[in-house]
Amino acid sequence: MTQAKPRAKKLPLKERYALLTRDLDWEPSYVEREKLFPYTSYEGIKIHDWDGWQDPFRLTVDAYYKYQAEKDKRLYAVLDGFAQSQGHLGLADASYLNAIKLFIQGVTPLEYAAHRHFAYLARYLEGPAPRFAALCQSIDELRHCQTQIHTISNYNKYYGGFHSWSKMHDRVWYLSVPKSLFDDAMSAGPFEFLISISFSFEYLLTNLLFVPFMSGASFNGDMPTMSFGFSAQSDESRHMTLGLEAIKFLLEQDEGNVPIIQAWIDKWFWRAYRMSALVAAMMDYMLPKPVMSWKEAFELYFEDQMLGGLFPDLEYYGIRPPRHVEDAIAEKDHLSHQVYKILHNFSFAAAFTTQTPGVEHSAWLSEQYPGTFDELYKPVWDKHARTEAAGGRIFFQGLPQLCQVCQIPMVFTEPDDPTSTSFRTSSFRSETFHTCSDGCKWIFDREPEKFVQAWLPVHQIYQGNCGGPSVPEVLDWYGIQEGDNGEYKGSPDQRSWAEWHSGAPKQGS
Amino acid sequence: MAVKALYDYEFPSADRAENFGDDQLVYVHWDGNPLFCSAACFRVPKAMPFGEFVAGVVAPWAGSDPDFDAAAVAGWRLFDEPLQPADDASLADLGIGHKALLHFSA
Amino acid sequence: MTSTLRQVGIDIQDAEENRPLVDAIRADNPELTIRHLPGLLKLQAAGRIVVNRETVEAQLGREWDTGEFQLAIVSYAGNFSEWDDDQIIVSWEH
Amino acid sequence: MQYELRYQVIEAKRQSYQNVIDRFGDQPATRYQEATLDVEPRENFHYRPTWAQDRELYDPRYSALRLTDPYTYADPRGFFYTPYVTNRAGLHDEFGKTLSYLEDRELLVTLPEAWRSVLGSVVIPLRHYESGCQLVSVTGARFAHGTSLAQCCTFAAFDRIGNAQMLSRVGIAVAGGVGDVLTTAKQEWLDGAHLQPLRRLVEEIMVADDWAEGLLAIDHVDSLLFPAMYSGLDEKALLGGAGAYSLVAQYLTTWFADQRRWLDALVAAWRGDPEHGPSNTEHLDRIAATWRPRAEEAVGALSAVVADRLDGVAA
Repeated sequence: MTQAKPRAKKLPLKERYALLTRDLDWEPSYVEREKLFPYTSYEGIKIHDWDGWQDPFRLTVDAYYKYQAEKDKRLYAVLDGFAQSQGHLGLADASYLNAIKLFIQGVTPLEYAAHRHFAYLARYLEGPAPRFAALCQSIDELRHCQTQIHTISNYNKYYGGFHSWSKMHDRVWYLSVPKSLFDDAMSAGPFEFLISISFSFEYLLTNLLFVPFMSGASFNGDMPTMSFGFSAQSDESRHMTLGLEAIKFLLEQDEGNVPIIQAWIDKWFWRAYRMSALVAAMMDYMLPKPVMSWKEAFELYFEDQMLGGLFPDLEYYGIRPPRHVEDAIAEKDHLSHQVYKILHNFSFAAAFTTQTPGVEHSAWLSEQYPGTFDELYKPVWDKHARTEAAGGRIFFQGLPQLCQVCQIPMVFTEPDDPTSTSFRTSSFRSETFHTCSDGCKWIFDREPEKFVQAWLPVHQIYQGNCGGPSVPEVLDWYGIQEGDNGEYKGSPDQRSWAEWHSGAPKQGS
Repeated sequence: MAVKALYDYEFPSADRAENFGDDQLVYVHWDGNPLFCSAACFRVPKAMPFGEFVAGVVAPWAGSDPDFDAAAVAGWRLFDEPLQPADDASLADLGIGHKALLHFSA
Repeated sequence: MTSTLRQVGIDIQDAEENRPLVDAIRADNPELTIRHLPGLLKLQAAGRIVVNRETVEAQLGREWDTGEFQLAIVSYAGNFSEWDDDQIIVSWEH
Repeated sequence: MQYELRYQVIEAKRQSYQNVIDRFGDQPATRYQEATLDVEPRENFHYRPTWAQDRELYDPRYSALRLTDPYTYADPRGFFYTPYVTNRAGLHDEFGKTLSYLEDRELLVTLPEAWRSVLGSVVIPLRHYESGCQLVSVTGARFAHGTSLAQCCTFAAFDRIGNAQMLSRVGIAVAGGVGDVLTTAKQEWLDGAHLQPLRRLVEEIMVADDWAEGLLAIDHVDSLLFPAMYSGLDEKALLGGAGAYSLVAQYLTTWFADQRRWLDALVAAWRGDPEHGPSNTEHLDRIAATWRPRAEEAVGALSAVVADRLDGVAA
């Protein structure tokens, strides 16, 4: 809050901020600058004036502590209240928690990875202003990781699938999708990391991924997740600003940076978009009370805000919309259905359960996807439903072919033919590599030396590196416990939920 | 284009053929069947006869579709090329190498 | 498309304590549209949205630091083209 | 009543995450434990870093100092993000109030000349030292092996920028609300003969390859500098009409006591490690032998100037 009594001399916010942050820096004279900042030249980016970096937020350390402590006070009050009142019983349905399982296994570790690698930027970027912004983001990301662990800790006590999220992120097949994306970004140089995570992930896609998801949490009675989500998003606004400032700064510094940045936008849009497919499946299939379809979120948050708003702004610098964006648009009617099919096929080997959409859910999907659901996807769900009505459950009795880049099973179809699976191959050092799309193939062909290293879970199982050759051995190595996996109906979570809500007489019984 | 790195960035492929000894990976895709989300990946001996591969490897997988009819399997393709496999020819003889993609319809 | 016509947006958490802030933004941006999503208010306007400290203070009945905006915001679309002691402006720049 | 209430409480199926249960048994865990243990990825990294040869993205080999299991080390303060920012919000709030009090009464502007000189040419320039320490600490935030260590480094890095800002705000207050004193202090940092040993030292530490060696080298400086410049000047300040300095310096003293807690525990863990203890001890001794004399020289040069300027001012 501002001072009640205005002082005679008060530095304006901008000037004061500069004195408290970037003025702390000095030009070293006892060691070579290249030795102090060894990583800022090999990517080919040229920076002529680090002082050209703008700091829109102007957050000093004391203000940071004050606001963040206040945010956390509010958040943990919600968590404590929810736990004390056994708030989990008020969820829309226990099946909702499958989305949260995927979240803690897939997203929470990414927050942690971001925490660690923004520390790398906070050390190695040459300008003091971006270094400080990166430092703030680094510690924020630790906050996000830890608030998520604490939020979900309460669910972990009563439901399966949450208990081994960290180990699972290192080992389980579907989690290599997000893990490999961050490993890709972290193993690149500092500028590519900045464009991949700060710009392509935080600015371009974070709204699409998190905001509708948090609204979904709210709608399904998950107040803790909504609270940490929105609370984290308020930090994300700062991170988005860092991403936007980073790209503008790099583009303004040197003409030669433009094609490099464009190629990174092309790569990282597709990489992040592919990973977001897991969120698409979550939004359309895992929320008992869906709040917004993937397609609608994609149109609102990506097509309207990014393609309609941001990219015309970047055109000024010579930047065009990401390569392959047309394919993403063409996929918006298909993505969630195809990806949930993977999860449904393979949930016997996952730390969550799946179920065939019921009548009401199908009706909602038909309404949201009038051009595609009834024709292409509903018939398959109907076939599953028929098998299940006869007491069966169809799983994929084997292991899937994975894309060498995004590591998602090769489910995606041709942009112009949704009945034909899209297969792309590349040859490198006389070895064949398979990719799921033009986007992933383009990424592979650009840096084959990198992507041949991919730790592809299916191939690792076949090499004998995942606990043993049989499914039970692999599941054990994954840390999956009895009942975490498979079909939701009849699962321990579902049975507990039914028992807890059976309305058994409590008084005088 | 090469990866930009501070040193000579060369690493062996994680799934190179030599890691699988006398075996290799083969992918099999059932064209036009949306029940299976993707092609399947199998580790099989290079010397395995094609007939045994179909009966012992492909059929048990495809059989999880209740409508699967082993007798109806036809239209084999290796990548995009038609393939007329003799049951006793080995995968290697048929030119089905490491990480080859086979298609069939049924 | 010209820059002034493109939509910018601010998403604010739907909470009692944020109401005066939303009222202030509404007062200073007559073209503003507000969409309710669970837990969230999605504020959108063509070209720019401005948040004035004085208007917020008038709504709140207390002093308000523009930094406090960070406690309310969930997300935004656009660019913070100004963030000083008195004003926050979200707009597209080019 | 009580019986009925208990009946309605649902029994937990497990008390904590599996990794915590594996370590301590199935019992309620602290938030620190759940937020810290086994969070850093351990295996199956996809690609090798383009910026470091022969290293994985997370790798114990980023330092010669090792722990067999990094989670045998726990921050004695129990800091994860929330208690950390809550604690520091308090520290900085108190500091801000103190500073406002001093500014409102112009108690820093009216310091005795000798003290103004000490602040302007010795103490305020240390904001640059703090900034250098931040770079060193944040290297550990990236490269330390194990979340238990890395998060301490993260907090330390943020602390150092906080210290730098506290010193800067004192500098602004001494100048009566403008940046003049900061400008001259920076000149001293760059050119003042008495500050060059320290600046050279911190620059050399900033380029240390081993993050832990950098952190410990800084600690050798800190453990001389903080007593000499903050707590150590307290009595002189109070007697010499510079109570205002004592009031602001106490916050740096408080911080340093806090910093000692996690770092001393970490050094003890390194020395006592069942597998790496002997080799760690060797490295720790080598680090001390390398940097301690340099630290003594650098801090000695500052103490000499302080003594000279304050000679005759205080009793």
